[in-house]
Amino acid sequence: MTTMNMVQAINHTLDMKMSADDSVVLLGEDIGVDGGVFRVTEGLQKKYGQERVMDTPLVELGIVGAAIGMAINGLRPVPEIQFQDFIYTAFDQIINQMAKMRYRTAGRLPLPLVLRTPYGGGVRGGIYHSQSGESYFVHTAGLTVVTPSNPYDAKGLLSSSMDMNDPVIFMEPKRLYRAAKAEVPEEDYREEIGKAKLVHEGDKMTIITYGSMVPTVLSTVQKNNLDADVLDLRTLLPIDVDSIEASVKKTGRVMIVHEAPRTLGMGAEISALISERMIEYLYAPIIRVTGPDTPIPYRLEEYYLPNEKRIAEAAEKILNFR
Amino acid sequence: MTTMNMVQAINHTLDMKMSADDSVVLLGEDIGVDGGVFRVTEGLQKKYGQERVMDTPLVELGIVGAAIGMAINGLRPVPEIQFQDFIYTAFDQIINQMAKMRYRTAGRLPLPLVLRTPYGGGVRGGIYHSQSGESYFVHTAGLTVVTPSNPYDAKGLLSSSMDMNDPVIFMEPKRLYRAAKAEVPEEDYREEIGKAKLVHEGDKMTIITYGSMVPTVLSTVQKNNLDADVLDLRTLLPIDVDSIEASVKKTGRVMIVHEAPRTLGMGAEISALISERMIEYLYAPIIRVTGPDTPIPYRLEEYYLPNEKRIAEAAEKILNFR
Amino acid sequence: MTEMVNEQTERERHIRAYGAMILSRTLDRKIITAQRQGRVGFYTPSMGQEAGQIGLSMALDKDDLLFQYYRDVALMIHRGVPIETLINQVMGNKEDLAKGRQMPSHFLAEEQNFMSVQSPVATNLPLAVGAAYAVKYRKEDRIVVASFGEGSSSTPDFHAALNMAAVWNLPIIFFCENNGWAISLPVEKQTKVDIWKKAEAYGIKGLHADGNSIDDSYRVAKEAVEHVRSGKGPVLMEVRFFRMGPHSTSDDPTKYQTDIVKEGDERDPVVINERLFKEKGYLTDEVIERIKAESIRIVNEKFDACEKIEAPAPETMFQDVYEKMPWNISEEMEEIL
Amino acid sequence: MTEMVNEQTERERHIRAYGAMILSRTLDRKIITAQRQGRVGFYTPSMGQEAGQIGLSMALDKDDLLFQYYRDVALMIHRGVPIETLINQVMGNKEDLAKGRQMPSHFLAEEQNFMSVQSPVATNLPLAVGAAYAVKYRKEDRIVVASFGEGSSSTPDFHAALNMAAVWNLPIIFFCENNGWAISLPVEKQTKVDIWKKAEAYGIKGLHADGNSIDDSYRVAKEAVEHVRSGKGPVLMEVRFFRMGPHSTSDDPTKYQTDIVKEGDERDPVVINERLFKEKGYLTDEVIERIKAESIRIVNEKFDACEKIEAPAPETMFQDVYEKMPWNISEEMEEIL
Ligand SMILES: Cc1ncc(C[n+]2csc(CCOP(=O)(O)OP(=O)(O)O)c2C)c(N)n1
Ligand SMILES: Cc1ncc(C[n+]2csc(CCOP(=O)(O)OP(=O)(O)O)c2C)c(N)n1
Ligand SMILES: [Mg+2]
Ligand SMILES: [Mg+2]
Repeated sequence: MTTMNMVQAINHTLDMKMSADDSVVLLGEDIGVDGGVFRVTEGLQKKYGQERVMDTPLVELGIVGAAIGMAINGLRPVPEIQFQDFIYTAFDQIINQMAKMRYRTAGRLPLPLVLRTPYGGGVRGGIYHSQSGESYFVHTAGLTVVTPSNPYDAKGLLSSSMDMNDPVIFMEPKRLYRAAKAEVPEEDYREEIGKAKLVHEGDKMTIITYGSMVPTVLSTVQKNNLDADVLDLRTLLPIDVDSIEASVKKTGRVMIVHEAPRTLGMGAEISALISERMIEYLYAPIIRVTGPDTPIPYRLEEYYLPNEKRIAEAAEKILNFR
Repeated sequence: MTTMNMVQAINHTLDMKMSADDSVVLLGEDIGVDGGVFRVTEGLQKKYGQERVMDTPLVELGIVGAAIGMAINGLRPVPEIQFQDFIYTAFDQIINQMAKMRYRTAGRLPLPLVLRTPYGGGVRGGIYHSQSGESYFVHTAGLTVVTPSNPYDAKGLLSSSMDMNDPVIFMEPKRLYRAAKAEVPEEDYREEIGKAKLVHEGDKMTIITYGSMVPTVLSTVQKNNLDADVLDLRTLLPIDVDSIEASVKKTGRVMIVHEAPRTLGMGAEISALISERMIEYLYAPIIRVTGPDTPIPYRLEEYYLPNEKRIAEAAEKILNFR
Repeated sequence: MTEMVNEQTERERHIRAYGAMILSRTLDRKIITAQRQGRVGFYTPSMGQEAGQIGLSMALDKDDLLFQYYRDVALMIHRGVPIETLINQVMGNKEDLAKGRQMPSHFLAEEQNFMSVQSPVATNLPLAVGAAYAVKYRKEDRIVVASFGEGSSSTPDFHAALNMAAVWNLPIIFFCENNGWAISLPVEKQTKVDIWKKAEAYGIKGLHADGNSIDDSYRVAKEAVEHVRSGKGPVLMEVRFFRMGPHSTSDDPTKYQTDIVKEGDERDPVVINERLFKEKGYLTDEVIERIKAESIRIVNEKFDACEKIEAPAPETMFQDVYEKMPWNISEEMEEIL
Repeated sequence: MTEMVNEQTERERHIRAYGAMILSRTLDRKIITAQRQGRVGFYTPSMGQEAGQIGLSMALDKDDLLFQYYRDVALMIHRGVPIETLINQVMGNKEDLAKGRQMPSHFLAEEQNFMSVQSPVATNLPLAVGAAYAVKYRKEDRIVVASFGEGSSSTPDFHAALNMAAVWNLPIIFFCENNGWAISLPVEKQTKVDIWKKAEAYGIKGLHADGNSIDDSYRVAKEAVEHVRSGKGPVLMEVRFFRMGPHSTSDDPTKYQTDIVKEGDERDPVVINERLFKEKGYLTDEVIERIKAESIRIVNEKFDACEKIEAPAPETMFQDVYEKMPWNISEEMEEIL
């Protein structure tokens, strides 16, 4: 066991995987000599060479497109998009090539590929360095979407993602990169893709969240002594509907918390799944505590991000609903 | 009054607007000499010249980006993307420039711009000529998303869209282009953006749909004598929550029908809005009848698209739920 | 003695090339007719582009990897893709390698090293770059080819791919099939510069050939292949010819195209290469007749056989989105079937 | 007499250019220091790029339209953007023209015809093309300028914009500020060809200048402007200079950059142009001292004043997403405030 933050845990996982398998290669902007703008790939180019850790020209669609071609031709690439906000310049490659290659070749050309990208606010990045675009990927059949909320899961989930023979969008909540430290085993382990984790147990309500919001939800629960299940989704696609079902049937009250804008954010799908399958178990409206339907402003960011106050107020509302 | 199909209604509306206002210009692939691959812009280049109806090189991001720059500099461009499936190559321009220009300039650079694009299945287009990508736009604050289901609305909604000082994604259900004819007044009229239309009235359930699915829902309702409100959303962002609320509070049973894949399709947001605001009025689960979470196959398309049978079955399920 | 063998080889090579051209043309004609009869849903003819494609194919090795585009039927046939593979794709029947999921013309033949065709044009180019990277990384001897139309040179993907391939000095040929039109847009309105000259912007080699001549295309393709295979980096090679058919069976070129090259025209590559091969003594009228008749027989026979193959089973629609079917797709399958 | 007036004009022009350079440099230095002190959140220094920007500015008219990028502080200052406008943006206070919504360095000054800076690099280029189209459409005499770094030449948007501008023969200058680095990537790994030479791939004029020399940049910019204004179509103009600061205040260039040009270095454009202007008699040590002292005084004063301005009111966060606030945003505003 070593104490690691999320940056270290991801770096360590990439390192392990690269040393075990020559076909693992990394590519992205500034990931080599510079070690990545968040230092996630620090030291890896030195260790594995420029052929396995490539500093690419400034072109996201090239990074993603080349990664797809590498995966078709026997490699297991791990492309990085420097900020998730810039992924849209590669969006067609993701939607029309990456997500559909297995389908359109009837399984003949699977893509073992993990696209890593930091996302979310909390670092004063303003409109273009703070976006949480998970909905765009979760709506896209053929992708698997994963986001860890702590260093331990980061390693376990990234390892599992890199084992897959399907493309994974691995979203790293940048505000947690250095925020939380945890014990991370040096040895190999896996966290299952598609499984949520119950990170707090309670009977009166279910709070469903993921990524950067998990610590905020947990601290709110603790400070307010909320008798709540807290589910950390960890995988956003496919959604772990069984874990949601188990908890909601127990509590009958649901809150969903995320940073991304409300309209068609993850909260929408989770809410819809619940009212499709277990509406008769609900005692209260399903409440979404989310970023508003605006871009993320620079100076007023703290008003944008869901915080303890908003979560606590929503909890009160749900608990008092009759 | 003239009888028109949707292609004719849109062509006629563009013609009216262009003759009234010199600042309206069209640009896109094959929209000029060829009149567009669906003939929507037929005759307009001849009438208004190559400077106002531009055949562009093959580059969607250039079409969209140039349209944004035209709108900044005093024109009212109406770019066309030949198939919505290809819009993702321009996605960054839409998400990061188009949707955010007013916000990031505090209203100093508004964008009067209507991006037209045919979407949806039913024409045997397979994976890349059938997509319904509305969710990607509806999740994006700053955009307005409109889709007509008949020639009359097509004119009224397109006219209103072209009056706006904000960017509109105007999605044209290609399978209805020539399917339905209707009486369309020659004179100017408007249909309000953000307002759904109650296209069938009933008391036992509310069916919410839009675009290409409206005729299918209506025929199902008629054939099965369903005692249902049918709401044609027409505007997908912002959603007309008042009309939804009025109907759902009356009926207590809800079905949402769309072609797009289920996960984070429009149905998710509508369902979430309902269970957030009026869950206590519901007698039954909110059911989504949608395309599945797969790409759209060529040969088996009829299994992909929601049809009368699936809608009728869902209706029965909802009505019989206790 | 060596000379005789070479002559013999030359002759055989040319007969094979001619045969592929005729087979491709015959298949094209058949599918276009079948489309008019409602037996096929859609098609993008290759006619007019056969010679350039075959010239390229002649210069390639079996192991080379191709990211072709939707008009590469002659290229595929010359490289040995069985025409059943092509017809089954067009039919979208259950023998189609991709289970009928794609529109006609979106071929796949990975046994012959042809990757899968997508619709958004030129987005195969960055993939080819990645595949070429893998080739170089493993120090293999193969090269990679990505083909596309001249209109596709305007796309983001063209620029991204050529620049990356250049910077990484990869074994790749970007093969531009300039047929003069992108649907209704003539190349003069697409860009102001010859496509092959755009190589200069990336610091790579640019070459061009008469795409109506099998020999010229072969000659230039051989130069390209040698350059690439010897580690000197990417080549952008342009072949020029005519789009003799409509853009697709949904297109009406009379709306915009004044000068249409019809079959039998002096600019038809079948006419041009046939004449030349006869002059050079590779072909006789008799052989030509036999090849043509045989092609028609084969195409008709295979077409009829493939047409009888039934559609893929409905449940296949839900497969292969992922390696393992997730719960949501299973539920949707149950609901729909 | 005319000669004297011209001499006088030349002198004034150079003093103004020098003044803008020093003011820009002073502001840069101030903001970098303030960032270290925690008074500013982020910044992308312009130092090293002043001379080339000012040379361009000198060649432009008041009415010309600019789609600048995040490092164009000297360009903005020379064109008359008040430094309060820049400082308020960096502060994101309520006087900021964009209400504090963007990260520092994402300037807007539409009164001086500067459009709004976005983060995704080069995505201003297609916008500039559209704006130039509108200029041509209305037969106006203005021209449009879009600026960007050399790294941004690899982007999709660069390719799209240059090709469309060329095909439409638009009045636009693509102004590439080549500072040798894209964060940690040196230009040699970005592309194998000089940026200005990429003009050839689009059939437009390519020009380059010594971006460390105000005079050379001005000379070449004038040529570019004349070309464009006379209807001869787009120009791609490259200026070369050094990125003297880090990429941004979050960046540590010692990790990758061995040869860093420090202030006072022989390659510092302030040193170079100061010496030259003194030699030519445009400037004296006294004037230089006065300009420097005055710049510091002004910058300090304005910085302090702007720093005192409060943040935008919380409700502003919800405004300007649309012309009219829709119900969902109103509800969210109520919920949050
Ligand atoms: C990104 C994208 N935009 C638009 C289309 C629609 N489209 C299909 S083919 C075509 C023209 C392609 O021209 P070219 O590259 O010259 O190839 P050709 O068809 O002439 O062989 C267009 C515009 C597309 N398939 N992909
Ligand atoms: C599309 C996109 N990808 C990545 C980034 C992150 N990024 C910001 S600046 C930069 C380098 C830009 O280099 P260059 O164009 O040379 O301009 P310079 O900063 O050197 O002036 C990068 C990679 C971005 N802003 N936009
Ligand atoms: Mg073509
Ligand atoms: Mg640079």
